[in-house]
Amino acid sequence: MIRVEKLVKSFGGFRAVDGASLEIATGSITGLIGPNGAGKSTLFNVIAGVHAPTSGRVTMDGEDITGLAPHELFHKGLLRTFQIAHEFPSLSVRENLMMVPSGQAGETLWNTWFGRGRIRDEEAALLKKADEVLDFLTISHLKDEKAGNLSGGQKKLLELGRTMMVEAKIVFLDEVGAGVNRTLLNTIGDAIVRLNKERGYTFCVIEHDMDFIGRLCDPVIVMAEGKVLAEGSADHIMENEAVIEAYLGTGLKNKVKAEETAEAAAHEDHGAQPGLGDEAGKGGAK
Amino acid sequence: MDLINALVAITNYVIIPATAYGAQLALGALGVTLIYSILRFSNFAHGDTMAFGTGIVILITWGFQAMGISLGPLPTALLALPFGIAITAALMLGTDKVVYQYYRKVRAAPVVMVMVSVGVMFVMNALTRFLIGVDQINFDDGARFVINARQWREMTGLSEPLTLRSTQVITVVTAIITVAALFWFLGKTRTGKSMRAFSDNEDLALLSGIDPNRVVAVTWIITGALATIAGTLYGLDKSFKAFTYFQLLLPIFASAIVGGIGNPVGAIAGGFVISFSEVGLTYAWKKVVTYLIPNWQPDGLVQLLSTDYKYAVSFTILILVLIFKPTGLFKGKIV
Amino acid sequence: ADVKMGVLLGFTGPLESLSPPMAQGAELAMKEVSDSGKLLGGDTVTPVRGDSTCVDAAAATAAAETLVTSDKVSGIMGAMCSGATTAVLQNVAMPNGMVMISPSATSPALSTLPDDGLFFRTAPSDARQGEVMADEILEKGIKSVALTYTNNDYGKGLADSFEKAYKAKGGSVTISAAHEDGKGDYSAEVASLASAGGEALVIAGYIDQGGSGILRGALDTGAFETFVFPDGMVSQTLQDNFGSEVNGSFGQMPASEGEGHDKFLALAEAAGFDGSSVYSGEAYDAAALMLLAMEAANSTDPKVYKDKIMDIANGDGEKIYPGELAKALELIKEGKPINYEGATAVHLIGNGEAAGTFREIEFKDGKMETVQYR
Amino acid sequence: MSTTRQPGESSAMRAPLFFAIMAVLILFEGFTSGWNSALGILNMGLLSAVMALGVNMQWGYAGLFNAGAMGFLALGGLAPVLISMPPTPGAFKAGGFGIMLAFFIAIVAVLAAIWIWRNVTGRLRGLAVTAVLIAGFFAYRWAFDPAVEAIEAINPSAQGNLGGLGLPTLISWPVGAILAAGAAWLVGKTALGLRSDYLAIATLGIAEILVAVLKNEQWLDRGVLNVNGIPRPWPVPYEIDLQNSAEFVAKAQSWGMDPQLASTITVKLAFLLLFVVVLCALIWLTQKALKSPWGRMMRAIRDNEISAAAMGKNVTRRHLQIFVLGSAVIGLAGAMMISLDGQMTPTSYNPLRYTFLILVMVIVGGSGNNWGSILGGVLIWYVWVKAGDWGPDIMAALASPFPDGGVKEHLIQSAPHMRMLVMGVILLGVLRFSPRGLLPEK
Amino acid sequence: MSYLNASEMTGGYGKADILHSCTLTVEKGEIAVIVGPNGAGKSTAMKAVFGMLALRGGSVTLDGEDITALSPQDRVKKGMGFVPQVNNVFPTMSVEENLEMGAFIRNDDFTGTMEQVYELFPILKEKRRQNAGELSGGQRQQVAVGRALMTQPKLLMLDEPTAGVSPIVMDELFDRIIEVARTGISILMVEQNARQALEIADKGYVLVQGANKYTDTGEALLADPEVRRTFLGG
Ligand SMILES: Nc1ncnc2c1ncn2[C@@H]1O[C@H](COP(=O)(O)OP(=O)(O)OP(=O)(O)O)[C@@H](O)[C@H]1O
Ligand SMILES: Nc1ncnc2c1ncn2[C@@H]1O[C@H](COP(=O)(O)OP(=O)(O)OP(=O)(O)O)[C@@H](O)[C@H]1O
Ligand SMILES: CC(C)C[C@H](N)C(=O)O
Ligand SMILES: [Mg+2]
Ligand SMILES: [Mg+2]
Repeated sequence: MIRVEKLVKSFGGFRAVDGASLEIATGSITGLIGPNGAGKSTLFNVIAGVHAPTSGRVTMDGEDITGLAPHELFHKGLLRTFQIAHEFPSLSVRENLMMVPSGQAGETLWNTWFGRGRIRDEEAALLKKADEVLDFLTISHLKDEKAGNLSGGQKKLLELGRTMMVEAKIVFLDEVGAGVNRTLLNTIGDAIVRLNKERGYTFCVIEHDMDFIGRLCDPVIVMAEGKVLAEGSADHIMENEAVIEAYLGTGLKNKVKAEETAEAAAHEDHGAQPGLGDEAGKGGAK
Repeated sequence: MDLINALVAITNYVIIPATAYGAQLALGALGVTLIYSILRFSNFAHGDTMAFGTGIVILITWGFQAMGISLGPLPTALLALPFGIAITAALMLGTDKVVYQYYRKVRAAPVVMVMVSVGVMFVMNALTRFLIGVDQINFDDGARFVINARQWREMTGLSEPLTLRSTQVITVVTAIITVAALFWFLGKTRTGKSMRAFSDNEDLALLSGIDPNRVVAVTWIITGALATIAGTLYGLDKSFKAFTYFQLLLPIFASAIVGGIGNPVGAIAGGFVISFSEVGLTYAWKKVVTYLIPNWQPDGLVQLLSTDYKYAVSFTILILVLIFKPTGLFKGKIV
Repeated sequence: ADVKMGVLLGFTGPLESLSPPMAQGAELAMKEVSDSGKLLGGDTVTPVRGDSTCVDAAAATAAAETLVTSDKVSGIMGAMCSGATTAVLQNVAMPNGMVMISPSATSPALSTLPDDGLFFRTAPSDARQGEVMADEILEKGIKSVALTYTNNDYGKGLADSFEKAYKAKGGSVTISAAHEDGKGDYSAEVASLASAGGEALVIAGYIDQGGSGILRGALDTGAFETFVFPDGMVSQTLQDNFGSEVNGSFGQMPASEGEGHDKFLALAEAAGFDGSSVYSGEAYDAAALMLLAMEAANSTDPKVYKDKIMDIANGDGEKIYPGELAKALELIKEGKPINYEGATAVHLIGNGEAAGTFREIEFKDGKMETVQYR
Repeated sequence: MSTTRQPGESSAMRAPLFFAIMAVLILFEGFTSGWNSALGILNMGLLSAVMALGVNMQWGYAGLFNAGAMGFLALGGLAPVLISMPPTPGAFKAGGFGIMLAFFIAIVAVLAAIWIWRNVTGRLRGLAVTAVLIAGFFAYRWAFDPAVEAIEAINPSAQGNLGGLGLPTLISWPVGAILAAGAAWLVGKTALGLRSDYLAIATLGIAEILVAVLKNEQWLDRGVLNVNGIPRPWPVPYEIDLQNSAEFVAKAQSWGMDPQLASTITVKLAFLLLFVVVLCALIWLTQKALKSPWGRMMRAIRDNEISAAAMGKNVTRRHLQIFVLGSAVIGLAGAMMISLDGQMTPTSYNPLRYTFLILVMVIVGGSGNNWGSILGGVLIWYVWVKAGDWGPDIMAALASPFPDGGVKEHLIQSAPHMRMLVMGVILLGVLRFSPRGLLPEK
Repeated sequence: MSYLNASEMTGGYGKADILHSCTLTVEKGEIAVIVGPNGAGKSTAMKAVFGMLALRGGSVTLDGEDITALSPQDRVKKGMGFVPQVNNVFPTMSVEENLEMGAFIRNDDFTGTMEQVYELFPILKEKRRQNAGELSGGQRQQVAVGRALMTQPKLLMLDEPTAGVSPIVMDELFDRIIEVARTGISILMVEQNARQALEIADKGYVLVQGANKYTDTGEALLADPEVRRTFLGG
């Protein structure tokens, strides 16, 4: 679906993305991981049209979308969320969702004056949809709150909620998990899986929480220093020496006392979760 | 071909005046930039602050003159300057207490601060006029020239005059000293560093135990000083008139922004860019051309643009810089 | 009864410093009449000041509106600048049938503007000053000048009329460059003027505005040595600030010689202001004219007394000078014609504007000296 | 820019209350200083409200800090000159063709430069563009200068310009809006990419340039020589005509009114009527637009441009749209103002009065709120006018404790400057006690 | 009495309270971790402890001294250090200047402390001349913690120090935090990487809707299936 070819993006002399090539298959939930500063967000920003690439090409379903503006990409069904939540602070939570769908009749000035009836019908439908999304995200009690007053995690949810307001083809999620409560993250994970299965969204997910990646994503792409370091299934990646050295690490050195417990816990986790992850992975990859 | 006379003409009519004017703009722009980077708003009251400070300096100068105190060949105003700075700084601090402090506390949006400064501008505007009236005042009492046209002609025998006013020299020298002192202060001293920290990240500065009130106070004191110095130099070089100082606000802002607002080096560069473009682009090259090509008598003025559009020139430059180098010549910071 | 008179001048804004002596001039005349107790059998006169800001037509209109409708003035001494004057005339004076006598609006356009017989000015049109100045310069043998003017209707109008007259008479203008008032720096203008060259520099500006900046710059860079100063420049400030630096330079201002002028200066000095300041005398005359016309019409109604103004100014009777308003009132009451001369040898022509006697001055030994009148 | 908006202290009664206060002030003015004065203030206040509405559309809806209101206002004011003044006989023949040719050359040169910029690459690009522009400039001057000279030579003391079309003044209002919109479109195309503070300074500069053009292009609008006697818009009569109409005089007397007073008031009421109609139309349009997905979208864009773009909103186009629309409204106000004044005086445009004062109106009224702009427009104008009157009184009171002499004299002489002081204090007071304006947005 | 004792804190931003009688205590050299759902009021509680929020009820004592009425700066002087969740460095100042700013309130010679910080975070020594704004997310977090350490705090408060950092850096950070705690400094931190955090915690708080829901040792909380399911994501 999305093909990135030899993409380079430099800031001044510094190459944040340095000739990365990768592919995101239709219907997959592709994970994108890598050390801080590897160039993941920059890659996202280039694909999503925020930055123009220094060189290289991005195609979507064979069509060249390099350098298209964000709003044009939106209309092609490419949506993204931000690593640092970008809510509309003075709009209510509900309005934050209702503003998303494009081509609303009421966005044309002419209609706001002479097409009130049509706007009313559309708004009613939007309202219903927005409330459904809010219910789904468990924040419907906040629907009339100004989005600026939400807590960090709540904003993240709202960010995700916006992608659910339209029929997207592919959604780029930049660290949905950072700062989100793990229980809630599971819910989000479920939502992603459901959107992927039921609505056929393709996802590309940046995340540092390996549990989350392991549960959801197949394949996983690892970036480091602006290049693709490795690619493969989550399990496969987690055993990759280079990836462990650059990214995963080998756990705590200091907490000798906790070591055993941690190990025990880790075993438990691995026991409990790959199943879920596998399911999701299979569901997505078919 | 008469290269020397051509050079003298350019020096006399372009380089010297533009340098002095540029230094004055630069000092003004420094004040604007400082407020912008540390207190995070565009201070529209700066022009009137300059007027107020200069007004005080003039009053004190008169006092000194009445007492018969003078600085010899240097203008008495230089002696009055420290007192003027002290009073202006006190006024700045008072204004902050009465006005700005509240908005910092409620974390008002920058544009609210801008509007507040417009309010302060109105008040200062009135205050200055209550203080010293609306008339044009000349308070430069030192030796007027380092070299005047007659001396120059006698000295060199050239037909083109060249003059260097003492106020021009004083302006440039004072500007250099002030800028150097400011840089040393911001870059090397503890207080200076804490001001930079505050401008970088106000909340974190608070968490590091930096006293915001102190930073703000020091900022206002420095701004008051810069405004008074800039205003006094300007007044010495030209003359004082309250209304002119309000008008000065535009080129000062242009300087700060062309240079990159929030960046002190930029403010200085911006001042010179604006002054040289104003004087240089509208310069009529007729005389220089006739010196260089003696046999050609141009019927026009050989002028790129008439002085009617002088201000358009500096603003066009401003806009071009903004479009092609949006952060200014030196990377400024934007909040 | 109490007669209220509007004094509408640019107290704030770019000409704020010219206004006070003008207002004081007008108020001096009002006080004189009031103190005499002879106006309409003992009426007093109270001046009401209004701020025309000089540049803001809307504010000037509002101020005049207030004068007329809420202060109920019987006449307006003003406005100051030609632009504001036109606005007030058209928007307030004509609709309300209010008499306006401007002491200083000199734009040639005001000569032909329809005014229902309500508008007069004690200052001459700049069309006239242009001629006078051209003659003066040519008589000094100066054949080419550089010209700079303040960029408003006054400066531009004067510059145009001068340029036309001067060229017609054989002079040449090397450059005619505008300068904006109240701006900071005039290096660019001075540089252009210097480059264009010329035997003298004509500065059609305001002394406490850009005109001063241009003069300073031109002197300091040694660009010109001889300057020509029209009305906006000739003043005490010019002498105080530039004095001996402009020796040999010359100029002219609407003013007249002799008795009236001297008397006014003395009166002004006694009242504590500078009567030689531009248009201060004109302001005195403007106020006096209106008050005397009221007496002549035996009414404070502008629609009635407006017709008497020309008679007072150009009458065929005893000459009246500043300080003699009481006498004038008596004479009028007795039914005798008077010829109001005032501080500026008032003689109204055409549509009701000063014919324009000009005082020609020259700087000698740092002093402004009157050379002649024309 | 993130604008933290404090929780609103708005209650339903706020707006009616403030409008009532405003009405009382105007009525008070009417009873104490006469209806002429009250209506005069109200009229100009409503005009200011239109200006404020335009600025509010840009700043309040979309967060575009346009500090160039003065420029668009001045440009709008050009419309009555071009539309409703009588044509200058012979002027078009003398120079009209030359001027049109000059503009044609300019447009061709600019288009050529743009074409080269887009289609040529490499080092030659800058050089070629510069060359084309310089050549274009000289060609332009070649056609332009003689034409201008010819036009300005025609009866310079009264005309010297192209003159107008001699059409009804009312037509010039929409034309003023279109002129301003056209300029705004050009400005927006180049400057809207800038961030907020820079946009402010850029527009501040552009406004100065626009006014400089109006001041210096004598062939167009007589420049600083001003255009006088611009005809009034359609239903507004002239006082003199009314006073000379026996019918009107009889009617006025039957109401027990002085015919002269009646005539001036009739004229003001006629203007008032026109302004109210325009204002009502604008309010209807803007309120409908704001309270719809369009308004929601604009607020979203104002809150966070990047995110709005990612949500499929074409931020650049919307910015341009609102910038052009807002400027059009300011231009409309400019044309209305000139028809009210009856003259066009380019020197009277100064930023303090026409940019900052308008901003003060918007902020004091409550940015983002249309009703706030109207309230701010009328209220601030009222204060601005009255401060001139109050000044001497306040000063006299302040100076009374001083002994007679220098200081007292000086203070009393300074009274006119009280206007600034009062203005400043009011602005500071409102910002202090109601930082989001008197009528906060929602 | 505990070293830090914030008891019964009640308060919020506007009319409605966010915190309801929330109590947090930390002993000397102890690591206390706050976990809880989004919007529970964890950051708010941190701000309250640091004096950045007006409390309507409750008190805060440090080392037995009541500091409820002190301003944040004064609390810094009393030995509290705070690393906010975001915007926790001075971006246009170099790493070294960032650390210097941390020592702003100290009048003694702080080179020793700086050496200690460099020892703790060797990468910072390498990058000491670089502007903090040019560092990667994980390095910035180290600068942020280092800056707080420069005040020589007796209590270090960290709001989600590991949000957005890679696993390897997270481990490194936790390692450092343990080391810091071993030097006798008390640590109070909010974490969403709750399991890892509770593993190193001496004490854990689960905050729900501004109130204490569970308080226990880290181990015990990790072992509680109810807590695991509801708050730690299974
Ligand atoms: N606007 C910019 N100017 C200069 N350098 C930048 C800019 N944006 C990013 N960088 C640099 O590019 C590199 C890649 O940044 P990016 O944000 O893509 O990393 P990332 O992989 O998303 O990391 P993280 O996991 O911390 O989010 C970093 O070293 C960063 O400092
Ligand atoms: N500045 C504010 N003004 C008003 N309400 C706020 C503000 N900041 C936070 N809140 C509200 O307070 C509640 C608690 O917020 P807080 O930031 O303390 O949550 P948190 O526990 O830190 O959540 P997270 O894990 O998502 O960061 C939330 O419901 C939020 O909406
Ligand atoms: C005060 C004067 C110098 C005004 C000038 N004569 C004018 O008409 O505008
Ligand atoms: Mg990232
Ligand atoms: Mg939080």
